[in-house]
Amino acid sequence: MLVLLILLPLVFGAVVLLRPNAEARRWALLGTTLCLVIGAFLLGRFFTSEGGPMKGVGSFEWFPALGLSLSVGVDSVAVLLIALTLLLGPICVGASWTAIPESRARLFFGWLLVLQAAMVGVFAARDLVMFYTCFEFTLLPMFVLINEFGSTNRHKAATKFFLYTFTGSIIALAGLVYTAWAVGTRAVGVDGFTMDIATLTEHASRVLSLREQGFVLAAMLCGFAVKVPLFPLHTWLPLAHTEAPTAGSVILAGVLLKLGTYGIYRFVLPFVPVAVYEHAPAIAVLAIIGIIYAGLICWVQTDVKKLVAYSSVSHLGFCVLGLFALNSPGLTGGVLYMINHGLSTGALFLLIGFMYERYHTRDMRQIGGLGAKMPVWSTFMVFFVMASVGLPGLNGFISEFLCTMGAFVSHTPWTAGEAAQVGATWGPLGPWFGFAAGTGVIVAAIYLLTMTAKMVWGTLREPPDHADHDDDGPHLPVDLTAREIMTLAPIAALCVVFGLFPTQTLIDAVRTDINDQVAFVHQRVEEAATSAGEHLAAAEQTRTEAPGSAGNPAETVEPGVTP
Amino acid sequence: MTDAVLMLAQADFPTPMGVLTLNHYLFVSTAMFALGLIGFMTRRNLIIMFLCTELMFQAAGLALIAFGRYHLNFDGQTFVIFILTIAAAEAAMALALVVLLFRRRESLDADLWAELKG
Amino acid sequence: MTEKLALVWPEVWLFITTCVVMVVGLSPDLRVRRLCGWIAGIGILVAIGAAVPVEHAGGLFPAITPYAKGMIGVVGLLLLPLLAGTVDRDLDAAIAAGKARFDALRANRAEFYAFFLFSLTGLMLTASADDLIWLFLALELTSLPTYIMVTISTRGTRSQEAGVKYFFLGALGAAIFLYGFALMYGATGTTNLAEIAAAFKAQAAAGGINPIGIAGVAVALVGFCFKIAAVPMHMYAADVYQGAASGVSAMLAFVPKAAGFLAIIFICGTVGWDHGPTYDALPAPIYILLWVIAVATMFTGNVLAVRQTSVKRMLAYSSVAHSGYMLVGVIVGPGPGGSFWNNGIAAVLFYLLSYGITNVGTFAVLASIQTDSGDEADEIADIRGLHATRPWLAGAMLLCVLSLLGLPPLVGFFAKVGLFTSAIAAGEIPLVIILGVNSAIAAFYYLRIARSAYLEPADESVSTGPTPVPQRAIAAVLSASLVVLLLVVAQPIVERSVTASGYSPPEVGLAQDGPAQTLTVADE
Amino acid sequence: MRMTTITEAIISAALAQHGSSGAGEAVAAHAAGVAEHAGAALTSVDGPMWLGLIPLLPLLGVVIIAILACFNDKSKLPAWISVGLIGVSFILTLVTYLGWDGHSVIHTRLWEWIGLSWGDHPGQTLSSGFAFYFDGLSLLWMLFVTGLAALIGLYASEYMEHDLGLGYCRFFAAFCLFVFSMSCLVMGDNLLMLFLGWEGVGLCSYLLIGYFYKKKTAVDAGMKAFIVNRVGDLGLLMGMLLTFTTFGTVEYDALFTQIHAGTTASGVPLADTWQVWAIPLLLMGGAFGKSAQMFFYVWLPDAMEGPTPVSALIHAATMVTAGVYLVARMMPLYTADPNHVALTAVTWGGTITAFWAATIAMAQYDIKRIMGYSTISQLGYMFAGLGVLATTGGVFHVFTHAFFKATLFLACGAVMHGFAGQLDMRKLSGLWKIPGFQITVIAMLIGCLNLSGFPFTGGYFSKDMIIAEAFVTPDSVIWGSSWAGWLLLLTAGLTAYYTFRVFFRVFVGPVVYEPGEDLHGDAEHFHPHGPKWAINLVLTLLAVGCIASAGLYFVGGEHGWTGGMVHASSAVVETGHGKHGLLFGKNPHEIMFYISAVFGFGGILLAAWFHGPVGLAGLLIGNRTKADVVRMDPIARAIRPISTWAEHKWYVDEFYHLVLVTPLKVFAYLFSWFDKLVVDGLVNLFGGMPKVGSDVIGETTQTGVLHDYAQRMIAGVAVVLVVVVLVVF
Repeated sequence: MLVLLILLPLVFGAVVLLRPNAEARRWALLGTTLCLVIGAFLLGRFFTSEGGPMKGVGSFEWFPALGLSLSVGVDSVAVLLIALTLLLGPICVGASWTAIPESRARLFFGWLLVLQAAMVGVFAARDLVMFYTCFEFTLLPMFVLINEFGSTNRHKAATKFFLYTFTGSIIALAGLVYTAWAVGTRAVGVDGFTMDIATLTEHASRVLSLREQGFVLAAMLCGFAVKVPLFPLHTWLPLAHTEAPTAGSVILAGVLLKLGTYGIYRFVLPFVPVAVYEHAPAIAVLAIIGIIYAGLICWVQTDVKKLVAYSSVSHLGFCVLGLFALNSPGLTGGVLYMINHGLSTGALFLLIGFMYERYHTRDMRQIGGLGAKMPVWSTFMVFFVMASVGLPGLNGFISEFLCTMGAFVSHTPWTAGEAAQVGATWGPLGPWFGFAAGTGVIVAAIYLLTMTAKMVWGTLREPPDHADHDDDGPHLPVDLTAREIMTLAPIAALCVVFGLFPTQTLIDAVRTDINDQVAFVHQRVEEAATSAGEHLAAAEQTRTEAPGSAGNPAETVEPGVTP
Repeated sequence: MTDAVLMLAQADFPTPMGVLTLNHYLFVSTAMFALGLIGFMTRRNLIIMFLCTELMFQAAGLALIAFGRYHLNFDGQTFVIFILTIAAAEAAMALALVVLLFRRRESLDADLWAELKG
Repeated sequence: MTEKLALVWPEVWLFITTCVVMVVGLSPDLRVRRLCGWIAGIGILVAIGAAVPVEHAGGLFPAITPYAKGMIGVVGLLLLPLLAGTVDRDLDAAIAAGKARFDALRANRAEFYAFFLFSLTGLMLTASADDLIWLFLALELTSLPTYIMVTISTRGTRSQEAGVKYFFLGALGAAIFLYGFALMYGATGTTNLAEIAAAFKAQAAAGGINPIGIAGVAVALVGFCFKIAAVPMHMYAADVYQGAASGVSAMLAFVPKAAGFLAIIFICGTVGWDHGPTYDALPAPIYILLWVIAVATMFTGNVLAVRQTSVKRMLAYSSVAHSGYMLVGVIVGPGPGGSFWNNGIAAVLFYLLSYGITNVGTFAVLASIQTDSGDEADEIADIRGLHATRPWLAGAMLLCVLSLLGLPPLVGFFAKVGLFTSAIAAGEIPLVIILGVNSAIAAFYYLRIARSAYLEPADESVSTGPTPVPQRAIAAVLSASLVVLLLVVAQPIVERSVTASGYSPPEVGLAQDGPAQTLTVADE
Repeated sequence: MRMTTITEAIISAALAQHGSSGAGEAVAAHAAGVAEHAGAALTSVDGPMWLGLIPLLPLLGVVIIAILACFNDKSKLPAWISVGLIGVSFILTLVTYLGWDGHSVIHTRLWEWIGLSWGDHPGQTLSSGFAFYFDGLSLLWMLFVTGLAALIGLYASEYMEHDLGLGYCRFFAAFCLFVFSMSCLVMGDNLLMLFLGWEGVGLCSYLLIGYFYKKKTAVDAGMKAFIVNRVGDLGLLMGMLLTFTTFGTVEYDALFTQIHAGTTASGVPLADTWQVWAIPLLLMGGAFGKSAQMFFYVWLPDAMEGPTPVSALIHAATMVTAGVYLVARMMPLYTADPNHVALTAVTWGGTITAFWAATIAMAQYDIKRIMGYSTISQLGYMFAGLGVLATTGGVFHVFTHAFFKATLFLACGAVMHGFAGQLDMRKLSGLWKIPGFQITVIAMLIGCLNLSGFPFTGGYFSKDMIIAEAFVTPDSVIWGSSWAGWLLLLTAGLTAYYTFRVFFRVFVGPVVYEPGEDLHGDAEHFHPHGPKWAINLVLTLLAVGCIASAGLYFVGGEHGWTGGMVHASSAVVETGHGKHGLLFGKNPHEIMFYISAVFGFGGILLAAWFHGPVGLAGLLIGNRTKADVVRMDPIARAIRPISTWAEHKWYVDEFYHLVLVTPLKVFAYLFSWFDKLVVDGLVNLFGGMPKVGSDVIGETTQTGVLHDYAQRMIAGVAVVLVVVVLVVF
């Protein structure tokens, strides 16, 4: 089933590339929709079937010499991200229906499908090399999409995107391979070199010394933090987003950035928990700087797409913060953030794309006040801006809240000496992190509302040469077409559903897996603290001496992960 | 046993020079090699340059023979025979090449051929 | 005698083919002359057939020959169609048009194929070399024909310039490694590689390898740098590749490189990878030497490629860089053996195959395109918009270039992963990082090629003519499909490369009888 | 004489509502308790699911109106749908209230909204249902929220009729959404639900302030409201998180149980923790933001850019009281702190704001803005009331204020509607003589009397409760509470002055008018048009409501009906300071009726003196003959700096711009440049290095000359040999 989801887009991609241009978008729509249907079925089966944490498992020994097998399987986090990817598939096709000239449709839609296959592959991989393969391979289709279908500065943007992320990923590969090597040579009970993620996860943190963990963490972050992107490694993103075609931006924001956070969730946390625990404050500080810094930059942008691009940097700061809080709310928030950011920011990019298709400019000094001319567009805009701002009742809030909460309740020495906090959890951050991240909420309101004020409200401003453009390409009505609304409506519906029923739809789905993950990380850090590491032990000492820590999950490690 | 033979042989190595002889041979060989290198670097005439490479080949040959004698085996000499053969083959090729080039440029100056660069 | 001969059956077959080709090529009948290529192909196939069953050849790397010769044969087979039509096309056209008559003296076709086969023979001989003399002869046999091939590959002055540079610098390089051989012989008293290894081992056990021996190995390795186009002997590469016809360039990028790496592996094998503080590295001087060369080569090659506008020069410098990558594997050595992921030599052998095939693909695409001036494509502008005129070639270019870049899931990536894992297993983290950074630099120019060929619209001014020789396009597509196909069969190939990299260092006891215990030159 | 008797009768009846008829007894009653804590635990009962309809019906309205908008409906249907659905909500609320036993909490849980559990221990589950919590407090709030919303919706149906079509739909969609959000805020059963409503009302406020989105000032005002609110929300959010960390829950029930027990969930005495003052302070930040207190007040005057029904409903009656609700709701937490840090802050924050805003209101000319500042000021009263532990007073003031301020706003709106947006009191006069405005004038008068605390109006009783309690509560409990009381009294006088300044200038006197900027036509032939039935009906109903709200003081048990409601909620404070503050040696409750009346009359008389028109019946002290010539002018000129500053709101906006907005913007630009030049510059530098290196190495080494190559190769060999020699030897 999972394999089908990887192969099907590839097959359709090949079909699109081989069939005439005129048929390309129809084939693409068919392919993505088919995948979506299968994906929906898969999702249903995932949550109804019994079994271990990994489902849909399939494996094929491909290249055992490198420990490589084509093995797939998903846990709840991965399956949700796959669902997101599949959902964005038809939406992207729909959004590009008229934006892509038919003469080049083949190239566009073909690579779009290939990209989808790669993205599903990343989330479905249970093998490190397969993960990495798909992870890296996403670069190529995206490169093609940006390079060919972007706007003026597209070559530079595409090259920068490719090179920047490629460089980071190679260093990440070194870190991942190092881990695999360490497990292969040192772990008891591991038969030779393996790239099986489950095996690596089980042993990595035990076989890597503290020093090595630091290096591996740094190496992995080189790849994943660039992808996220974490300040100060973010500068490729505004450029790439600005220049990318609409569908490209949607995929980029919706899924590609999530590859970084997913990598952090899947590899960084469980592979090198001790180093993560040690360095989490530093990383969290970077994330918070990113939240505020990028937010303020957004405020003074004139290019609306760049604004939204920088807002991704800001938003993803929350996600990283949540993940590095190392507690259940934080991780849940981080995972939910991946989904929700994908939806709301993806939708914002769609909207900007639709606007761009009509006006051929993204400069907010030239265009604005569209509320009067494009009411439907404006309504959606305000809606998704609100989802992005983190308005409770819409999807953005729940993740932002949980991330902030994760950072806030994450245990630190400053709470340790005090009267114990019953709601505090084990973790490396603390209330100040939550507070600092919270200020980001204000900044988000500032820049997103400024954008809305310029784009939606005010008197109508149109570029002076707007009329000249009307004759190229298919003529579009003033406001959104039914097709365009069809691409936005499902996202909007999901925003509301996830906003009002987050527990039923998302949190319950990922809860077990995330609690296991948290317990795992916690247990491994405790283990390291008791067995080795002088100063960590000392830090833990003060923690355990604090009265009333009985409520902490230290004592309630899930039995499942106890070796 | 072999050690004794070896000592004997080395002691007898071309008589007036004694045990240090090998070093002298090697010195000559190195000097030849260096001369070849220097010549190759400094001379612009293609034929002279080729001769310099030959000089280096033969420097190696000399060293091989000296070592062969030192070790009392024939591997070195054998090697030299092959080197001579190869040198001959190279010489043939070099001549052909030089002729070809000369016909094209009416000159043997190696540095005239500098169209390809960067 | 016959056992020894059994090892060189492939070479024998190749030699026989060479003779046949030389004769057949003199036929006045064009159709017969055209058989040359087919015969050469059959000869190579037979050679592969003869090479594969050989199991154990003795020496330091007893099992290397089947893999190495198989690889040489396969890449040779791919090179063959690419080389088709390199020479004599004008002549044939003139004859066909009735403007000229066939003249055996002026026809080069037979010689050209013969030289190619000779070179392959030399390469195969290199693979089975167990003696310095043999190695020297084999290397020269590999190189000498290529000098001529470069010179005659086109009628322009450029290939002559390439020829002169290649020949003279090649001779210099050969002299250098020959001198290194002499010193090695001097230090050990034998030319047999295994015996040299034994002697070195004994010396090492007795307190250190003879400095002359070390110097010899070092000088020989530097000499080999010419073959693999590594720093400091890399300068010729770009000029020669650009000057020669694309087919010959492709051959130059593989045949001497393979020979060089085989030689380097053998020579390193004599000192062994059991030195250093933890007894798992080359002796310090050699290690430092190779380390510096590897790093310098990677950076120089990639950096120099960035500014090029000529695709051939770009590929030449990239070939330099790839040598640097592979040197990492050599530095790592065979490791504990038995598995691929910690075996640097196996990684190098696999990399050579992957690089050889991919490389043929890129050059074949260039060779398949004729610019308006009648030359083969060279400038990056010449391949711009290829996807519109010749989508298959554009696709082949894309695949090959991306494989060279190391983009998963193409074979180049897995080859690089082999280097990565083995280097990490050996603790060479800095090298791994440098390798990674260099891959990123390489992406600069590979992307430019890919973009030009696959994405950019064709310039109005550049209209590419029809493919001059259809076989070349076939070579291109074949290579590109192998780049993908190799993924499917990667496992068996990798297993073979692991077997091939089996390194059997001599026992120290064996070396006690060696004659070279008392060399005291340095002491006096 | 008869007048005096009635007055005494009412006052003694009022005093009876304090549960004591004489000063001595009052003192005794207050001295009786030793411990002071809030809200004894109430029994809880499960409510029926249909209670969920109260918020969900307006939400349904949003959906229906959205559908109507899709069909480009140009009728008044959206208004009828809104009014109808909100009306049903009101009726449901009323039914709930009638069915409520008066002392228990009704819980209705629709679904789990945010539920996350990572262990079985306390504090390892974050649970917040989409659930409702009905006690006296929320019922009281819900009654006037839904009631007023229905009425104001009706008013708006006429008021917004110039904008039929998409704008009309947009207005009523946001209106319904507001009611939904406000219901969630008030009825929510946990802090997160409150936050849901909290942000939701913020959104609606944003949308409705910016309703006239083509007007830049309106858009900016909306943004300002949202952003300033967000700053406060940060406090609320942090307070919520700290609540969770301390108590392991955000649900009211569990929270209050723990607070009553006096320990945190981990068993530490609550009074010893720092959280006990930190949490209320943080929550106060949120409350002050939403209710425009202290530093946060700046958004509310600007919010008057919105349509008047919005100002009436959101920015006067309901939304802005959310902060008061929050503090009242969390009263147990506030009183748990033995030092009353947060309560003191609330008291003084409220008092200062009350005074501050009143001074600004005195100098404004835009009548709607005056009402805006007056709202801020009155909210200050409510907070001061909560701060001095007069929860009932605060809440009662919320209730009365909701009615009279809505009345005032709607009356202003009627004026605005009739005079094409004219709001400048210098350009309007004598409205009572213009046909069609009589009901408006009467409603306005009733509202003004309430606001200025005219005896026996609702505003009079509720304000008195607050001020009296400020004197009752000893200074040792709330620092400087009697001083706050004096300041509040002074402010009461100011309030009366500025209120009647408006009334005397605009509604009575000679008829003068000029149309406002919304005029579409010829100014020469402008005729004001009086409100039609919907507006008049609503004004009438509200005026009646104003009067009726005073009566609520006398029904029910102790402290009136409101007292009863508050007693059946978490907001109840069982004061037992041990010491009862006195004013002039008397029970403040008793004499406050007189003192505040004096201040109120004083203010009104001053207003009449300065602004009253000639011949105003009964008050023959005015002399205004034109719209804009008043006795105040020479005085204002004499104190020009002060009056100018007051007119410009003491330049607080400018100050914020200078201190907050500009630096932030500077940072934004700096960051933007930094990002471009340094962060990206470094990347480009590294990215450019290969190219530069390529050129350098290429030019210098790849010369194409054979000899150069040879030399370099040989040099390379030499280097290698030297290195080897160095290493070996």
